[in-house]
Parts: sequence; C-alpha cells; structure tokens
Amino acid sequence: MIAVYLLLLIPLAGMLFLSRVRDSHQAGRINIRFNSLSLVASLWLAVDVLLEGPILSHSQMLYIDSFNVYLIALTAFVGLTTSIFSGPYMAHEQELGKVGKKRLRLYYTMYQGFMLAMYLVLTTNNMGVMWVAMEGATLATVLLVSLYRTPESVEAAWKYFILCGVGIAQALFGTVLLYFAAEQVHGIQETALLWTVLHEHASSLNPGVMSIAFVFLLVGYGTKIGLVPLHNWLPDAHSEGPTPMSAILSGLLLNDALYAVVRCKMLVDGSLGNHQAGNLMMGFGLLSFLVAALFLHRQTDIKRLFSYSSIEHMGLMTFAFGIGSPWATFAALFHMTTHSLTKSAIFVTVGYASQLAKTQRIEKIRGLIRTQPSIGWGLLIGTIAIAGFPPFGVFASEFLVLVATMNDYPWLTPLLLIGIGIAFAGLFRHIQPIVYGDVPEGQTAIRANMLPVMIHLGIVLFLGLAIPAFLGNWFNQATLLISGKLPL
Amino acid sequence: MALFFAYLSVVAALASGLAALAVDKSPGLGRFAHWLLRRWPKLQVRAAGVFSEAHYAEFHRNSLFVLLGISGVSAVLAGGGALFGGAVTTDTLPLGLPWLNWHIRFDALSGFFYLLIGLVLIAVSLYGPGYVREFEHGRHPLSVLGLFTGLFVAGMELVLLADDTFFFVIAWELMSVSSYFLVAFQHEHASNRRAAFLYLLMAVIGAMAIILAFGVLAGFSGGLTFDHFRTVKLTPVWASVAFVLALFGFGMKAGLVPLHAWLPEAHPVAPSHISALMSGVMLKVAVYGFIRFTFDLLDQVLWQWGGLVLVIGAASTLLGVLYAMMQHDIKRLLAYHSVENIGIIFIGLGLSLIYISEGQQQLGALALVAALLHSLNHALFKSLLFLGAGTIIHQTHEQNIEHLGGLIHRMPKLAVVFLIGTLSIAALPPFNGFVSEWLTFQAALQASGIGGGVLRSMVPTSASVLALAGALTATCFVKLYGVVFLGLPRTRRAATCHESVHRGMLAGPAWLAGLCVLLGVFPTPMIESLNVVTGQLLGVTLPGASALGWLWLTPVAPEVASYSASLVLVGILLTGWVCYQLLYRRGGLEARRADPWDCGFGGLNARMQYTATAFSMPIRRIFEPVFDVEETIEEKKSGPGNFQNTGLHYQLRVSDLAWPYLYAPVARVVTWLSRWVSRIQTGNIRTYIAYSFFTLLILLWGIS
Amino acid sequence: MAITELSHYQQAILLLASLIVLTSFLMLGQSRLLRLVFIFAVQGILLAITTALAADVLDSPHLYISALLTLTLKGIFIPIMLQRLVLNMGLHRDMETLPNPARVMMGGTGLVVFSYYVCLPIVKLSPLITLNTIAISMAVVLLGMLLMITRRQAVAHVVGFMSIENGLFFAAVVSTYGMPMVVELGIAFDVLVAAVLFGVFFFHIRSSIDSLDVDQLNRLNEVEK
Amino acid sequence: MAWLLALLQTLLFIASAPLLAGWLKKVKCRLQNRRAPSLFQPYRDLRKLWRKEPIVAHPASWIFKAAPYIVLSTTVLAASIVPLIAVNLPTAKIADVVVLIGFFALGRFFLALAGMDIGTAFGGMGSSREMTVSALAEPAMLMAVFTLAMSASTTNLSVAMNYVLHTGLVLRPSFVFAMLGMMLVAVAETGRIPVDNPTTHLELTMIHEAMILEYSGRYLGMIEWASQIKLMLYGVLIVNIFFPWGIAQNFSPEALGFGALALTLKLAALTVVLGLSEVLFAKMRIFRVQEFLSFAYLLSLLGMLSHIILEVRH
Repeated sequence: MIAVYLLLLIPLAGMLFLSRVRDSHQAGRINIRFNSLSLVASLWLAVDVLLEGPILSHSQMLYIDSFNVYLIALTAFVGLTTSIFSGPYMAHEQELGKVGKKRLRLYYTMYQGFMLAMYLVLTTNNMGVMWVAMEGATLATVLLVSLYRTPESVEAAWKYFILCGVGIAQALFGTVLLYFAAEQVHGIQETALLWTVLHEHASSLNPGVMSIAFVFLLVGYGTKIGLVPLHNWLPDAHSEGPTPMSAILSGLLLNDALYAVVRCKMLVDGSLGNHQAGNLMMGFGLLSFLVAALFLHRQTDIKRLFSYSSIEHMGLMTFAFGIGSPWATFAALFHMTTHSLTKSAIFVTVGYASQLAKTQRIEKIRGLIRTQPSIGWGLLIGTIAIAGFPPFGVFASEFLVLVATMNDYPWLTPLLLIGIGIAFAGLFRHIQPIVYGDVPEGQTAIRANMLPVMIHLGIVLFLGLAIPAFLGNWFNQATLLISGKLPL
Repeated sequence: MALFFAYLSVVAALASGLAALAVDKSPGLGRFAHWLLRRWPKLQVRAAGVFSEAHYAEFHRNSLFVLLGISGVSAVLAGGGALFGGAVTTDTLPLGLPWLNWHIRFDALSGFFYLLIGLVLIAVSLYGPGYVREFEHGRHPLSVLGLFTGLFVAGMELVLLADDTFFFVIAWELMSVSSYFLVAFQHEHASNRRAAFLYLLMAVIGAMAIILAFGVLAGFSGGLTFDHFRTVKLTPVWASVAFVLALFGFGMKAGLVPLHAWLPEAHPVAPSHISALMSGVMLKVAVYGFIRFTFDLLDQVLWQWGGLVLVIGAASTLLGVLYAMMQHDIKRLLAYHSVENIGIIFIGLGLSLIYISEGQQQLGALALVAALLHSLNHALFKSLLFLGAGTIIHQTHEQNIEHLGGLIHRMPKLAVVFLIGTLSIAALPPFNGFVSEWLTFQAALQASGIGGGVLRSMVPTSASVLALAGALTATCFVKLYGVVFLGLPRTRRAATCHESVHRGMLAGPAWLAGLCVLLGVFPTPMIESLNVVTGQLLGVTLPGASALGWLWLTPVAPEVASYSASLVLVGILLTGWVCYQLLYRRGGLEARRADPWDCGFGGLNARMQYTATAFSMPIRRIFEPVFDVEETIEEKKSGPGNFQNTGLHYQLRVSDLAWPYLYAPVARVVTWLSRWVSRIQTGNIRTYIAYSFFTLLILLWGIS
Repeated sequence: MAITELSHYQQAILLLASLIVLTSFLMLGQSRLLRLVFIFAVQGILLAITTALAADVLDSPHLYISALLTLTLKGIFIPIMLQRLVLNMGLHRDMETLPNPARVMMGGTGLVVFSYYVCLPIVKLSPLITLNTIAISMAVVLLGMLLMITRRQAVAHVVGFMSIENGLFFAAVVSTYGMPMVVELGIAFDVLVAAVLFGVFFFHIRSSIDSLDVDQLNRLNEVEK
Repeated sequence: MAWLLALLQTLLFIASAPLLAGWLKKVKCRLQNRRAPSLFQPYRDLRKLWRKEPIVAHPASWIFKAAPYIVLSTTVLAASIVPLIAVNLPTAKIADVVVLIGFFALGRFFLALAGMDIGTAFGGMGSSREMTVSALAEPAMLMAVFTLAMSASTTNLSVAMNYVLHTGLVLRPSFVFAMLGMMLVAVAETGRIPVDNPTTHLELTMIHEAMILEYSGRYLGMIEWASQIKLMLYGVLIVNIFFPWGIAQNFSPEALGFGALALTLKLAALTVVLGLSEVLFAKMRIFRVQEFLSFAYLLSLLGMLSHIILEVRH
C-alpha cells in the first residue's frame, strides 16, 4: 500500500527538486536517481499485487489490479532507461547549443511531471482524476515538444496542444455522461466515478447513455492514442520534440491512453452486453493500422517514420482489444509491453543516429554499420524486432493477433496480412539504406551509451523466446480481468 | 537417440554461430586458456601457440567450420536414425508462451530432411575454411558471416523439429531473417541491398500466409499444437482455404512461379557456400513445410488441389529452365534452375495429391517418394554446382560466363567434379537426377487409373512438359559447361587462373559428387528407407520397389517398369572398354595434334568461338513470348555520307516476365495508395479539428 | 410536462441554457476578437450563475466553490488575459470575416437539432425536464468545435476551446449537479494551466510566424511537395 | 542361354545397322535415278575410317576424345534393350523406354560438349542447334511413348510388344497418331531431311555435321556407326511397336529365323518410306524445325487424347 503512495510522491518530489537544480549535468543524474527510485517502488508494488491480489486504497481513490500493475512497472522501467539515455543526449544537445540551461531545467522538471501524470493515470480509481491526469500529461509535455523553439517545433507543439485539448475535452464530456449514468443507479451517488464501483454495477448502467459516453471517450482518448483520423498531432510532436521525449511519448503516453480506453470499454461492455464498443475499437484500430502502414512509405524524416510505426502498432493493439477474445487480449497486453520496450529502444538509437549524421533526414543518413557498428546494428535489430520478426517478442503478440483474428473474423485477416506486408516494406525500404551502404563524408562516430537499447532489446528477445511464469501469470490475470476468460 | 543427435546438431550449429563472435578476441581467450590449463604447462604452451596472433585467425576459422561439420555429421546420424529406425519421438521444451511450450516431434519425414541438411552441411564445412579466407581481411567482418550461418542452419533444423505452430513459425522466421543477413552480407552493391530487401519482404508475406494457414486449423481445433491439427475435421471450403494459404506461403519460399522472381536475385548475391545452403537446403525446408502441412496436418485431400499444384509445378519447371537459359551470371543461372527443380518436386507432389484424392494411396506414395528423392538429389547436385561456381569465382573473380572458357585445362579436378554435377542435374542416366525424374515419369504414367478424363489428360501433358524441361536443362548445361570449361579462355583471368590451393574447396564438392553417383547407381536402398516416410504419412509403402533384387528398381511392378542403374553403368563401361580395346589397343594409330579447321583463313581466336548468348539464341527465338526481350543495335558510321560502318554495338537484355506483370504493378499500387492517403494530412490544424468533429458526428449518428 | 408546470428554478435553468447557446451562436458569428472575448466572458458568467443557482436550490455547498472558480476563471481571469494579449499584439483592429456566416449559422442550428436527436434516449431516461439541457450542452461543445474550425485566429481557437469547456461544465452542473470536488478542482487547475500555456504559446507562434494565423502553421504535412 | 541370346541379338543389331544405311542410300539413288554404291559401302567406309590416323585439334580436352566412346556405348546399350527379333529377352529389363531416351540424351550431351570443346564457331553452332532440336523432339517422343505405355500400361518395351501381339489386330486411332508422331521425331533425331542433311557440309545448313566437324579417323568412325545404329533403332522401334507381328516369342531356331525375316521385310519397307520422304521434301530452315516438331508433338498429343477419349471405358 505504501508503495503506491511512494510511487506518486517520488516523482512529485523529483519535480519540485529538479525545478531548482541549476547544473544540467547534475540534473540529469538526479533524474536518473528519481526514476530508479520509482522503479523500485513500482516493483515493490508489483510484488504486493502479485502476492495479495488487487489493492484498493482506503479512500478508494487508488486501485491497483493485475492489469495496471504491469503497466506501472513498464512505465517505471522505460522511464528509467530513457532517463539514462537522455542525460548524455541532452548534454550533447546543449553542447550543440540547441537548448539553454533554463530550458534543460524545464525539461527535467517536466520529465518528472510527466512521469507523475502517467503514474496517476495508471493508479487512480477515479475516472475523473484519470481524465485530469491525462490532461496533465499533455500540459507537461507540450512545452517539451517546443523545447527547441524552432518554428516547426512550435507549430508541432501548438497542434499537439489544441488537438489533444479538444480531444481530451470530449473525453471529459464522456466522463460526465458516465457519471450521469452512474447517478441514475441508486446507492452509488457519492462514489459514482470510482471505476471499481462502476465496474461492479456495470450491468445496471443505462446502455443508451453509456454508448454515447463511450463514443466521446473513444474519440477523446483515441486522439491521445493516435487513432486515424485523430492522429495528426502525433508524428509532428514526435519528430520535433527532443528524442527522449519521443521515446517516452511513444512508449508510455500512448499505452496509458489505450489503458484508459480499455478501462472504459470494460464498463461499456458490462452495460451494453453486446460487442458495439469492441466493433468501434476494431474499426478504428484497423483503419489506423492500414493508413499508418501506407504513410510509412512516404517519410523523409526518420523520427516521423517511427512515429507512424507507433500509430500502426497502437492501431493493432486497439484492434486486438476490440476483438476481445482471450487470445487477442493476451496478445494486446503483451504487445503493449514489447512495443513500448522496442519502440523506446529504437528512438534512443535513432536519436544517436541523427546526432551522428547531424540530421534527421533519411536520405542523408547512410552506412551506419560502417560508421558506428553498435548504432547500426542496434537500429537494424530494433527495426527487425518492431517489424515483428521472431524470436523477438513483438512477433509473439502479432502472431496471436493473427490467429485470434483468424478465429473470430477470418474475413479481416487479408487486410491484416496486406497491412503487415505494406508496413514492413515501408519501414524497411527506409531503414536498410540507412544501415547498409557506403558512408557519406562528414559522418563520424560519436560517444553513445547503447546500454538502454541492449537491455530493452535483450528483454524483448527473451520475451519472444520464453515468458517467465510470473509475467505470464500477470498477463493471464489481466486477460481474465478484461476478457473474462483465460487463454487456453 | 535420434532426437539426441538432432539436438546435438542444433547446438553445434548455434555454437559455431556464437564462436564466430570471438573472431578478434584472441588475447582474452589466450589468457582464459592460460588460466584454464595452469595445471598442465605442456598444454599451456600449445594453447599459447594457438592463441598467438599468427595462428589464431586460422584456428578460429577452422573451429567455426569444424563445429558446423559436427552439426552436419550429427544431423546425418539423427536423420539416419529416424529414417531407418522408423521411430517417432516427441518432446517439449520449457520455452514459448506460458500456455504453449515448444513442442518437438522427430519422425521419418523430419529425419529425411535432416539427412539432407546434414549431407550438404558436411560439404559446406569442408569447403568453408578455404572459401571464407578472403573475408578475413576486408570490409566484411567474418563474425557476422559465421554468426548468421550458425543461426541459419539452426533455424532450418528447428523448423524440422517443430510440432506446434508458434515454434514452427519462430524457427521458420529465424531461418529467413538470418539468411537475410547473409544475403545482405556484401552490401556495398546497391543491387545486393535491393535483392536482400526483396528477399525479406517476400519472407514476411510468405510467413504471414503460413501463419494464417495454421490459423485456420487453430480456429477449428481450438489449439495451436500439431496434434490438435491432426485430429481436426474441416469443411472442404476451409480446408481449401488453408491449403491455398499454405501453398502460397511455402511456395513463395520455395520459389514457385509466379512468386519466384526474388529467388534468382537473392540466392546468388550471398557468399557461395551460403548460396549452396539456401538453394540446396532452404528450399527443401519449404518443401518439407508443404508436405508436413498437406500430407500430415490436413485431414483431407481434394483433387483440385493436386491439379493446381501440378499446373504450378509444371509452369515453374518450364519457365525456370527457360529463364535459366538466358542467364550469363553463373550463380543466377543456377538459382533459376532451382526454380525449375522445385517445379519438378511439386509436379511429384501434385501427382501424389491427385492419386491420394482418387483413393490410390499406392500411387500417391510412389509420387511422394519421387518428390522426396528429387529433393534429396537436387540438394546434392545443386549444392555441388554452387560450391563449384564459388570456386570458379574465387579463382577467377569472374561471375559472367562470357568471360570464362577453357577452365578444364587449368582446373582439371574441378572440371571432373563439376561435370558430374552437370550430368546429374541434366537428369542423364546413370546419375541421381535421372532416377527421381524417372520415378516421376512412372508416377505420371499410371494416370490411366484416374477417374476424371481432364486429369487423365493433364497428367501426361505435365509429364511431357517435364520431358521438355529435362531436355532444355541438358541444353542449358551444355551451354554452361561448354562455355565455362571448354573451348578457349575468353579473358586473361580465365587464362591464368589455377586450381584452388585449399584442399577442402575441392573435397566439399567431391563428397557431394560421390553421393550423386552413389545415389544414381544404387537408388534402391534410399527408396526402401523412404518407405518409412510414406508409411508414417500415408500408411502405405512400395512393396515391389526391389522385387528383382536390390540392383533393380521396380517402383510399381517388374513387368510395368524396371531400371537397373548399376547394370547400365556396367554396360556403358564394358562397351566403351571393348571399343577402346578393339579400335585403339589393337593397332589403332596414336592421335595427332593439329590446328582446328579454320576454313583456310587461319588465326582462330577466342573471340570467334560461340558465346553463351549465341548458344541460347535459338531457344530465345522459339520461346519468344515468355521473355521480356530488349534488343538494340547501334551502328557507328563515318566517312563521307556515313556510308561505312566503323563500329557495331549489339545489346541484349532478357528479363523475367514476373517483374513487369506481377511485382511492378503491386509496387505501383502501393505507392499510389500511399500518395493518395497522405493527402489527408494537410498540415492545417483546422482540417484536423474538422476530422475529429466529423468523426464524432458520424459515430454519434451511427450509434443512435 | 410543459414548462408552465415547472418550478422557477427549473425555468431559470432552461432560460440560462438558452442564453448560453445564444452566446455560442454570437461567438460563431462574431468577427471582432475583442467582442468575441467579451461574449466569452458573458458565457462564463452565465455558467457561474447557473452553478450558483444549482448550488442554492440543491444546497450542495461544493457547487458554490465551483461557481466561484468558474466566475474567476472563465468569467474574469481568462477573458482579461485574452484581452490583454489581443491589445498587446494589436490584433483588435484586424477583423476576420467568415466566408459566408449564414451557412455557418445554419450549420450551428443543425448541430443543435442533431445533439437533441442524439440525446433523446438520455432525455427519456427520467421525467426530469432539465435533462434537455444535456442536449444544449452538447450543442455548445459542438458549436465550440465549429468555431475552431471556421476561425483562423489562434485567439479565436482558444476562445472556442474554452467555450467547449464551458459546455462540459454546464452539462456537469445541470445533469449531475456537479462532479466530485476533487475532479472539479483538477479540471479547474488544468484549465488554468492551459490558459497560461496559451498565453506563452501566442508569443512563440508570434515570434515564429509573425502573426497568429493558424493557417500559416502548415510546415509539417504529408502533402505532395 | 537367354543372356547369350540377348548378347547375340545386340551384336546382330549393331552389325546390321550399316547395312540398313546402305539400303537407304540405294533406295534414294534409285529414286533419284543415280547409280547406287553397293549395299556394303558403309562397312568399307567404317573400316577406312578406323584405319586412318585420327587428328585432334590443339585445344581439345579429354572430353573430345572420350565422347565418341560414350556415344557409341550408349547407343549400343540402347540397341541391347530393344527387342529386335525376339521379345522376353532379359536385357529388356535393364531399362525401359524412358531410360532409352535417357541413353540418347547422354550420348547427345557428350557429343555437344565435344562440339564446344574445340572452341570454333562450327562446333558451338552445331551443338546449339542439335540440343535445341532434340529438346523440342523429346516431349513429342515421350508423348508418343506414353500413348503406347498407357494402353499397354507398361514402359517395358518387350512387355508392351507382347501386349500388342496378344491383343491381336486392333485398329487404335491413338496408335496411328502416335506412330506418325514417332516417325517425325525419328526423322529429327536421326538428322535426316527435312530437318538436317547428313550429306551437306554447308555451314549454315548443317546441324549434326557441324558438331562433329573436328572428328576424324576412328573417332569419326565410331560416331558414324553410332548414328547408323540410332537410325536403325528408331526404325526397329517403330516397326516392332506398331507392327510387332512375326517377332519371335520363344527361342526356337525357326521362330527366330522367321522373326529375322519379318523384321528385314518390315525395315526394308519402312526405309523405302523414309527414302521417299527424303526425296520428296527439301531441307527446311532451322527456325521452321520448331513447327515441324510441334506438329509431331501435336500428333502424339492427339494420340494420347484419342486414347483417353475413345479407347477407355468411362
């Protein structure tokens, strides 16, 4: 129980503390410390939940079950590794004169602020607070997107701000409707926004209201997930912000938005008793998956490229959650993990690559394997992994998604097949020339700390080969929670 | 026991892969050895010698291939054990998904393909050390090559072991990805990169199709292990869906027309011993997958499937050899012949499917045996030819056969070995290629037992296509051998090259050549052992295969057809010897050397001899429609009024129809779609808000 | 039941609701930024009154607080801040005329009808006639989005955004008598921060594309170049 | 006993092959109103060639020297498995008709290699054309054989002939087509007019001769002999498969004698037909050979189809 409070207090303290640290190098190190602290706390929490099952705080404001606890651990882990990467990276950016001391201070403060918002989204039991935290995450990152103050970055930040703001507002409307529907049920007036309570009485919530509410929630949080056609902010924000930012945006924020949607879906399913919510999610997911796959082909900016790949994968997960069968749910949960690990690792590598080539333009970066093998291989392996090749974990989840789809919606499988083919081609036609080939002049090796990448890819590889028992147990429990059945 | 050897083989392959990473770790290893052997100073000295800068490189190189050799030998043992023992062993490894561990099953079919891998692997491990030396000093790290070779081999073997979908696909993709890195190994040429990209793309799509094929079975059986699949009953429609998906997926890997076009791009650009493994062995793994899926997992067989496979196989056979005829890059030519031989194998499989669907298990078994035997034979002679080609390229640094010639005088030993491979692939008696084609013919000839008249006429027609392809193959290899080894050297490199100094580079191919002759002359034991496979798959065997004794091959019955390769060989040798005695020994005059007939003009030189292009011209003219030919003649004229020709330049480009008619359109469609889609992202924020606005409206309208 | 039979409180609610929609329409049609901001302030005040009214009738004290918050934020602070910005940046002179206001207005009324149609199932839910206001609030939300779609001025976008918030708030008050306090506070805090950030961004945008015309923010796109 | 008989039959076969060539020449001369050389002229030529000193070009490798032996031995082996005057001989079991085609292919393969061994334009051209023609001829040949094999349900020649003998005289449309197809193939394979002209030495027209242009002495002798055997082989195949009557089914002397007599008559008749065709037709351009052979293939295919459609009970 204490672990939860720690989890929320540590980033808060970090935020306050970092806001007054002037030396940026030191700030980087402190940032790492705080993140490792919260990782410890999250692991502690994970152990608790593993041993005692779901935890509900006395005020009922916080609720940890097997679904969000592994997301918490994941968030903490990615947060830590990314902070390890971002220290030297931002220092290098500072040497290049892209950012000043003050902005770096803002950066580190907001880093912790963002983590705080993430933890809050995941731990809270109150749909309203979840909304608040989600909006808070936007506000925390919006200034980081425009950190470089280039026209593009400002534009990206503005779009990010407005679009997510509007979207999130709709989510709030959905929440209001949720609350309203709950109030109609007698006996839960004062606790009507608590997820646990809602889930308990899901069957007695009014279907009409719930379905409207879900539309607003889906469009609202879906904007954050980056579902087509609400995705437009995502590539801009990813490509223009500092790379660590892109890493945690892709690796964490999208996951948590999806988490929120799934929580809502569980309520709506309980109330409607039909597959409407699932169908909506499948539709959005498939659309995002296919469109993003096509977008991949026309990218000229390497970070944009991978942000579209993020959209594609989020689409796949949304689709899988939409199917809702145990296999699909298991796959989606697993995919959340592997994707955020792999994608953040890739963004780290991409950050180094663009620093090394002094540009983000794809056609300017060539022959990485010759310039700096570690980065070249990192990028290549990462891409192979994200493209869903075994023995990397991403494959396992994509495999299960395909099989599950073949089970329930066989006529959709051709679309998935085509999508995966197109996506792979789009991704790889850009990456292979970057990695292989001859080196352009002026491209020199840099000091790069590939440890985070290796750790991430190592874990993903391991997960692809074997899922340890406790993790499998987690996934099974979460699957049971969401889909109501155990896979096999 | 067999399973133990199978595991051992995988482990050895992986070990060689990992050992490759230690390429420049000699000091560390030296210190480690020093610490390890501190008890035995003698050994310490020895180790110090090994790990010294001078010797380490060679030691390391050899150790890699020794490990591969161990893997090969144990693979042969494992395969032999399963094939002659006839036992089915199963196992599970505690890996994979929490509720789906890796299931292992090792039966005669896997054993047979294990044997196949092992035999080729031994040759490669003999060949390798000499061949890869050129990679040691250069831009290509040997560690990458070694690592992915190990993974590649391990992947292929794991595919044969897999007994559940998840594990199967993992192994399958491991095979594809690692071979991708091998194809992209020499990545400084843009063409190689392109080939590698295409290769991986095809692998992805194929794998997806395979997953879906398994997905159909999984959907009906509710499980993901093959045991579930074996018991499941499907409706004909769904069975056909699964079958078509499997045919697409495995056929794409196997390089069936029209999905073949990536194959001749990818296989030749890898290092030659890898090309041998890819063309010789990996394609067979695809065949294995198809057999496993169709004959083992699917519960029924429809005659339409057989017809489809038969047609596709025949098309691949014919087009493969025709395109091969037009190639002048020695390795591309061989790669295209892989397409042809895969076609032959699939003709056999198609016949088998037809017969089984007609309820004639006996004949089905015969056709299956023919296909399996041809897989083995093709693995042997194609690897042999690729290794030989590798030696040629290694010694002359020429891939274009138009620049070679007269090598038989400079590399007599290689010439003999290569000739054996050539005779085998040209399906000439008494070599092994002929045996399997003969069996395929025999299977096709039993078509009179088939019910449907369409099939009954289709089967012999496909057989005649096979005959045409066989004859064209002979033509093509007369061209290859004649241009490369015979005649006069066309370039200085060809004139000055010499036999490779490294003995292994000859021993590898020679080992395969020996096997070719052995299997060609004594095919019966092999076929007898294949009975175990058909027995496990179809429940029937070929009882009469050796009705007249083990020297004779009588697939159906002695009176229907019989062939005794050994006696044929004896007969040829005997007659030849008699003629030799009568005409030469008995007062025949010694042959006198003189200039060849030059019509009295004198000065014959290499530029006057027939080129490969000229040789294959009649075929090109006759089969015009299947090629995409681009022929240009530039005349340089000069003098007053440009009346006199001072120069002629003739250019010919013959390419595969699959590009303009299949691959290019798909690419165009995708590009068009992506351009079209990317219009939605206008960059104007008001548009974006409008998107979410209208999304909202539409959804609200939709639900209410 | 007809409006005549309602209590005055309810009648007042309905009246306010209609007024709020009216303000939304006015904003939609308004071409001068200062007036836009002014109308926005009026809307905020109306919202505050509504909240206070609800608080009084339902005597739920925490609604007073939220009423106070609304008044200070939406009614006073944000409008004044926006006005300052407009004046400092000298945007008060240039006026942005819609291509054809009539169609936009028609669209707006269409939205009102649409949201009513959508909300029918909710309205049927209970005899409480004030539920119709949910339709109104949804209409306000949609109108706010419409405002953002039709205007090119960043300031107008902010106003639209904020009026969406107003719509939400209104819905919360009239349909559910206010969200739990913690949520209210959270939302208020977010709105505050958002407002401040908007202020910051105006200067960034101004410095990057020396104007606040969002149509010029289109460097990042995927369209064929 | 049987093996000995088989050996004798083989010897008889290869011994009488030149005689057939002589006879063919005689027929043609008669038809062209020329005085013919004696029937035994081919023997004299062969003896002369064996006596001569062979000349081998400088660039030639061992393949050039080995090729004639291989060609001759494969042809002899082929001759040994074809029933000449008696069926049920054990040698027929060594190889069936598919292998027979394989023998021809083997010999041709080495001959073509030998043609390319010297590195002159002639050899290459000859090899290329020879291989092309044979590639087109082989499917037609096989199709014809299949028609037979499917009716007799065997590819073993001796068994097939037995089958035809025992079914007695049956007018099979399939056999008519198959025989015609086989005849055309035989013309192409043995390099006779109109496909090739064994007597020409014009660079542009010759196929077979261009390939063996460099051969002389005993090598040339062997090749000539082999081609004579091949000619006779095709003749024997045609007459014995489609008109097997008279061939000996037991090994009693009178049966054998009668068989020999019958065979001689049949072959003589067939040769007359061949001679007629050679006189009547002119040699065709190399690129019209494909039409000729595709016609042959069409005939055999028709044979196959008529077998399936007309002769099998459905």
